[in-house]
Amino acid sequence: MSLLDVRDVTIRFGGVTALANVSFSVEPGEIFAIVGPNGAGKSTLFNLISRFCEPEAGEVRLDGASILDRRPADMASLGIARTFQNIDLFETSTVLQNLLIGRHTRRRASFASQAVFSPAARREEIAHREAVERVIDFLDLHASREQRIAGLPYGTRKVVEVGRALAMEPRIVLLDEPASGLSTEESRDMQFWISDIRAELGITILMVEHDMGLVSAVSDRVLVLAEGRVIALGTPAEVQSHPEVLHAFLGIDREPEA
Amino acid sequence: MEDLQLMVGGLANGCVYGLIALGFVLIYKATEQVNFAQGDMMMLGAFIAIGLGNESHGGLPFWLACVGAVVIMAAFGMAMERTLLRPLFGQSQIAVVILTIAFGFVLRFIAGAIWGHDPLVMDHPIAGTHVTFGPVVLSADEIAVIAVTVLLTGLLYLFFSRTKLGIAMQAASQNQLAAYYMGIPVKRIHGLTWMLAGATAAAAGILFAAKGSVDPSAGLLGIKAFAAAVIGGFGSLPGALLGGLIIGLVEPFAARYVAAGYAQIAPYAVLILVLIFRPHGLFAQVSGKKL
Amino acid sequence: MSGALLEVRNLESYYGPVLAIRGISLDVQEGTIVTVLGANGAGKTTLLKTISGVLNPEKGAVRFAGEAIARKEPDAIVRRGIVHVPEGREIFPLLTVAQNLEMGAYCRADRGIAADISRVVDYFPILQERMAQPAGTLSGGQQQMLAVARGLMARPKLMLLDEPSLGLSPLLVRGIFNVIRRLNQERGISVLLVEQNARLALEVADFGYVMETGRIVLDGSTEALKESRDIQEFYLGGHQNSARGDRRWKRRKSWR
Amino acid sequence: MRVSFKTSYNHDIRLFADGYQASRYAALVVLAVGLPFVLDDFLIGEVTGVLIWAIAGMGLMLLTGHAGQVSLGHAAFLAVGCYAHAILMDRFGLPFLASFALAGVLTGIVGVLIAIPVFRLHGIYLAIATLALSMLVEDIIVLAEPWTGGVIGLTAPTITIGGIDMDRFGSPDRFYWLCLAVVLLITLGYRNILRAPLGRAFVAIRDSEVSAQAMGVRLAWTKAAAFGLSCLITGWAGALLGHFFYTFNHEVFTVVVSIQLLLMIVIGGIGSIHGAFYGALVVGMIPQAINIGRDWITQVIGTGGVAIPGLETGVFGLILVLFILFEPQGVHGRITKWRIYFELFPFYRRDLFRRQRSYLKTERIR
Repeated sequence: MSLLDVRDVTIRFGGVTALANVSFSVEPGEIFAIVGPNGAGKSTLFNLISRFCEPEAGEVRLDGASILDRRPADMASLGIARTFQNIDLFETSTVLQNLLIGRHTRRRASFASQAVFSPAARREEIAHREAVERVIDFLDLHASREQRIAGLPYGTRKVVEVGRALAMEPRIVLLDEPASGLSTEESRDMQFWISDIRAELGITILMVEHDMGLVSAVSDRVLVLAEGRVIALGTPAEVQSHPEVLHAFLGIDREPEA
Repeated sequence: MEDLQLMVGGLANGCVYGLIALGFVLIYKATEQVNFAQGDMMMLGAFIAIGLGNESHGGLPFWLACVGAVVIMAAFGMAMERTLLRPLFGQSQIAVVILTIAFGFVLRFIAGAIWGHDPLVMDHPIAGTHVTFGPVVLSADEIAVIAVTVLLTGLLYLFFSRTKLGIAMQAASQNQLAAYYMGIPVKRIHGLTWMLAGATAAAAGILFAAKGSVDPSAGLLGIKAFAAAVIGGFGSLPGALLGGLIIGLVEPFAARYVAAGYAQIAPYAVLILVLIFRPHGLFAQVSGKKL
Repeated sequence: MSGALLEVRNLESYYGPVLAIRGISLDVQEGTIVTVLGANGAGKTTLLKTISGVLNPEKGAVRFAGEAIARKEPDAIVRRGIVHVPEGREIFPLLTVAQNLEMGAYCRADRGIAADISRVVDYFPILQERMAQPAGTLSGGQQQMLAVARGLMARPKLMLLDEPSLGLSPLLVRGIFNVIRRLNQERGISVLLVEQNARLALEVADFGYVMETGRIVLDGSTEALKESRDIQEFYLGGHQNSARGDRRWKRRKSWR
Repeated sequence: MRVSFKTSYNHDIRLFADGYQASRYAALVVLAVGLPFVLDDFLIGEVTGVLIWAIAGMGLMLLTGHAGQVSLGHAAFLAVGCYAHAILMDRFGLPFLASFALAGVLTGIVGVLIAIPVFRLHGIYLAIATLALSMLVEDIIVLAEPWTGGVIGLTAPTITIGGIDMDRFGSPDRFYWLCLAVVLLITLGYRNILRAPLGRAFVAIRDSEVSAQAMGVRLAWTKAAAFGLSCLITGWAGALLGHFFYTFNHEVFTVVVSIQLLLMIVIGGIGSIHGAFYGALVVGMIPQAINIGRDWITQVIGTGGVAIPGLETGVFGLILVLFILFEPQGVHGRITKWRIYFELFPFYRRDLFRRQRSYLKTERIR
């Protein structure tokens, strides 16, 4: 059974059709990329899966069970974490506190035991710290651990956002343009982290990304969207030779010269 | 027929609320600041008109006194922006809220020190004249209030939606940084906005004074007008007028059909109801964030 | 006096409490495209913001066409002919696309505004369909296009472009760089370009500077820069193969 | 400057950063406990008032400063706590401690009930809804005369705990200690919440509701918790306030009080527990300062008693205006700057606290 199954989804905003009859499924342990021109509906698809918007028709299943009746806050406990295209961190908090929020669904201490900060609450806090520290270690965020988000450079924020999603220990992580705005060096780091997230943490990855270099390097399968429709689905090599993809996404109308 | 009469009175009252609310919305739409002193500015405008025009005070001709009050309040609004708001440029909304609340206290004190705490009545040429429409008797000041309010709302609405300056004002409130990048002089626009708000407050004050008496605590009417602006959907000019009218109508009818004590609380009950069912008011100006 | 269109001399500027640029001097000659390369956090955005007056410099001078413009209000600087297209989709979300474009021409009083709107929309056809929509409802990439298009509406002498390709698909990235080149060639607009996509930036620009932690560490014509081994390694991804080993080395144990 | 090296995770979690900090607060508590031996009854009364306002300030600080939900109507919850406590003791004959605890809990429940319908409101809309609530409660107190005594009001019952009289006027020292104990307990609980998941969830919804949801923070639940806790604390402040005033009616809990509470936390420094205390201190002292100033003016001018109506609120407003213009970070911000100045002494740079130009974006996009 597929881990995540999107069936015949249609979404409209006002008069504009954002997604039309989109279907695909993601297998456990896969790195699944979604590419396409701007405004093709990629982010809408993410917002649908993380339940920030409602479909007009269609079905989204996680492990065979529909998630359409769930609210955004439920998705974390179902094991779906995400990052945002525009980076949406808790600006006034430190990196550490941001990652700790990622542990929110794993909290156990009761209201009262938090208020008196019982030994159990303390033990739990320390356990959360350890988990977060593993993420910090994984993403090499030591240098900015105690810094507030507001003063961090763009590249670091991008990594912190991935870290916040990983701190949740999710089953699937949705990465919305993880490498956009990163320098060549940073985006290479991101590329390795993405493959490590799967290899070392065993997390399935669904990502939207424009950088075809990165997409071909890490992903198993690629879904190409244009104007809300699926125009191709296959391995990176397959979709990159698809004529419609060449035209709509890469802007190449004839066979590439080389 | 009594209901109809109540309605007309309520509408006229509602127009004054609407005009004060218009001032709130004006400032919010153009600067994203919330001016809690708008009611007190209205009160000040009323006193200035009385101070200039009444026989016992300045003794100027009525129309001159009105124009004078509008001009003085416009200058006052601009001065307020320059001295109080500009230092807070870029600070959070809440700082401005607190500042204007506190400044309202100061204005009430100043007005009390100058004009005293006893209610004053404005002399005006149409005082006491009536027009009869069948069974309904309209006083001329009520008609004037309604006409001026509708006219002002319409003009401001056109100003914001049609003129380049109006659109620039909206742009400046939505994204100050981007407005600067486009060469919009954000600070000057803030000054202009407060000037407009001052003038609107003066107009509201004159109309308020035309209908009854004024004392320094009249500024507290601002809170009710605030409720009106929120009911209408903060940021919408026609909404402000509509909200004002709703509150103006709810008050007399609650007093008549529920109990006298309830006239005070009815507007707030309506406000809370509206907010529960339409969290951003009747003409919502809030939209979803792009993820 | 070098007589350049834009002269930045010994500029220092803070970003929050951090001294983000520490003594930068650079020139943009009239009619050229100049690019500034550098990692995230090197201070490139702070540099552009200081030039456009959104941030006040701590020290140093900025001259535009011979006139000192440092510490002027941003709107005064725009009226002199510098327009800054910021990174991060700074649009007016509740105004329509058309109104956004009109606001781009705020400082202009000529009659060519309507014609210019249709011209910039020509560059970005997708905006055409969305003219009456509030800009906040556009997708991220479309907002980016709108921001660039709006910048063009000011008919600037000098454009400061901050990451114009951020979040755009390869097709549009190429499109936007074509637009930049056309503007430069057809209308003689000078451009100061900050861009992570170093390959494209070096392709379109005439001259380049490399910034690291707030200082300029390298400059030269783009031909010369492309030849530089450092540039190839760090900005053009020249040593892809050894990168994995590099990174393993970078990951050290924490204090724990 | 002292640098503390962290050697365990516990280090970040514990209450005080180091022994020095812990000893400073211990000294403060010792000083506070010893105060009645130094001050006369009148001054102790004043300090007690400051403590009670500090409790109310903490209540609002939790909601506004940490969870980011602006309330302009917290006087309503003061009223609920105050009346509930008085009614529980008088009508139901509950002993002080039981009634006090229950009054807080009741207020908290009212807070949660209010939070449920208004949880979708943001910023200015929420502020106005709560302002309206405050006005409604004021009128409801008058209308509910059989329980609340209407415009005449109620008289606070006397406090005895374990046979010891603790009344405000009978034994101001003991009433002071009672209030101090409540303050300490609440402060401790507040600090604990802030370092636990709930406190982080509050800050998360303040900074970004969308992200908070994506991290699994339930908005409605968290906001209700913030309202509930905030009202619990405010209700306790209200209960003590009843004893402090001895007699009270609806005029004690007007909208002006709501506004004053908000002013208090802004002056103190929003987003910190310290701020609630500084704010209470400043707001508590202003009327005294105005009185002293008036006496002084009377002496200088030599006229018999200057009685200018509205002077107090006018001057109060003026002080606030000046505060916000010149000290927008509040007292807490100013004190932090001074402290860092001394700790870094020769190396202090002005630009550590420079105010760069900043720019706002619309809050109409959520």
